[in-house]
Amino acid sequence: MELESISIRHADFDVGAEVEALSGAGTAGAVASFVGVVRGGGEQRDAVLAMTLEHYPGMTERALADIVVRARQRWALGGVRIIHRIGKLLPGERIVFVGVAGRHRHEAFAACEFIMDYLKTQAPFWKKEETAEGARWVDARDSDDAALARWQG
Amino acid sequence: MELESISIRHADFDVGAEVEALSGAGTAGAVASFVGVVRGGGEQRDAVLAMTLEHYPGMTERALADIVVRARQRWALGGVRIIHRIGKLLPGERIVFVGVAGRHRHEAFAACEFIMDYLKTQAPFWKKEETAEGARWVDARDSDDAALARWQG
Amino acid sequence: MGVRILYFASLREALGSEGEQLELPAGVASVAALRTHLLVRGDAWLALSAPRIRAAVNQVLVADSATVTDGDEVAFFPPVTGG
Amino acid sequence: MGVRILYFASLREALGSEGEQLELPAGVASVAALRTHLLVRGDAWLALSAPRIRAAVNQVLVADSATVTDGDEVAFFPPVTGG
Repeated sequence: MELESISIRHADFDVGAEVEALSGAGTAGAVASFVGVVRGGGEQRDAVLAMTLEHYPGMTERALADIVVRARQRWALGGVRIIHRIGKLLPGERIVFVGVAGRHRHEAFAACEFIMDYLKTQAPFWKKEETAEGARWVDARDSDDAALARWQG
Repeated sequence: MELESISIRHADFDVGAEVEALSGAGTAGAVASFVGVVRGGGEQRDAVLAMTLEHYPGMTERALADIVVRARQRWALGGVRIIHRIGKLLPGERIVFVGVAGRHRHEAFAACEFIMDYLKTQAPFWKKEETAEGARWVDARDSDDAALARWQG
Repeated sequence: MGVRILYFASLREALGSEGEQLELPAGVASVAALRTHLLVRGDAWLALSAPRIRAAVNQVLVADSATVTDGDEVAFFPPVTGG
Repeated sequence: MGVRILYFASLREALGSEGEQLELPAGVASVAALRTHLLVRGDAWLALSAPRIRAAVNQVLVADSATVTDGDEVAFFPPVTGG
């Protein structure tokens, strides 16, 4: 099994197959993973009807690879797998998968959250939401910067 | 979708289907999950050849339900799903699944790790390992008590 | 009074018993007293006195000072190792 | 010297451009100088001066003081919102 996989793509992914790939070698006792999903489907006038993800080809892959390097400098990890979808996505659709294998659960959890916090603030993706009132670019959130700062203290 | 599912069983589980059940409603933006796997398959004389999981029927379900209640007192969560296998398992086989859906990733991560930390120290399961040198009951680890203490400070 | 007692994992193996239905004499009304009551059965039962052996009454973890009353289910077991 | 410039997301829409190949006069040798150089094109280009607009040189996030040299790829974009 390849120790690392970073994939930017339109197509959906199979969470079970990703986790299986991370645990398959039998040396990792712990696999922590995260799946981000398009929220929406509410009744409000500004409910999200669809979302379009744009990215910066080339830099995205570099940024994600760099984030994994940083994670490996902090924790002894097994496999790491990252998938981020681009293009148009509907409410309920998966956007992102981050899975981390480790010998112990605390390392796997910490590294998975670390990668998500860096991805949210460092990887060049941008979301545009479509609503009944029109389209709007999603604003960056201060809470994401605060989450990142936890690792930099 | 049922908001909560706690299952103790011999049969394996489908990680993809579990995560799908947690994200299906489309209101949760974040699903954090954990899969524990039987380590082993090494070359050492004391490498684990198989593991048998015993539990205390009735108390196990109560303890897990109580852990979920505690998690919901701390964080606003969507669905929570816990599966723990019992009986004989081989290296590489999945033992446990904990999945938590939330509106935001930090809640989902924290609650998932909280539930694992409590499960490890409060839910009545016991592991017995088979090696080429014989069978032995697994000792509780101080690091698990330390992990639990983080939430009780 | 009568209680149902259960033993698990390494303790079950050490005692050679999964559990028993037991009539307790007056005065044996706490987990601590029940341990002492069982210990006099012989050397194998010393396993029950190890401080790491935990107790649950009616499927809830308790301290040794916990009360035991008629009809209770009392379980003894080593520290848990699931997950 | 020549640089390749890229614009993304809301900035791309505000400028009506995905990017351009540009010959820079002598003296325009930093990200800050490049911003100023582009700003004089007109009101629409004020979008580029917002402090929240970030820059990357050769696909690495940089501060405004970063050097720009011949052949560089310089990208401008708003704060990222992936994940």
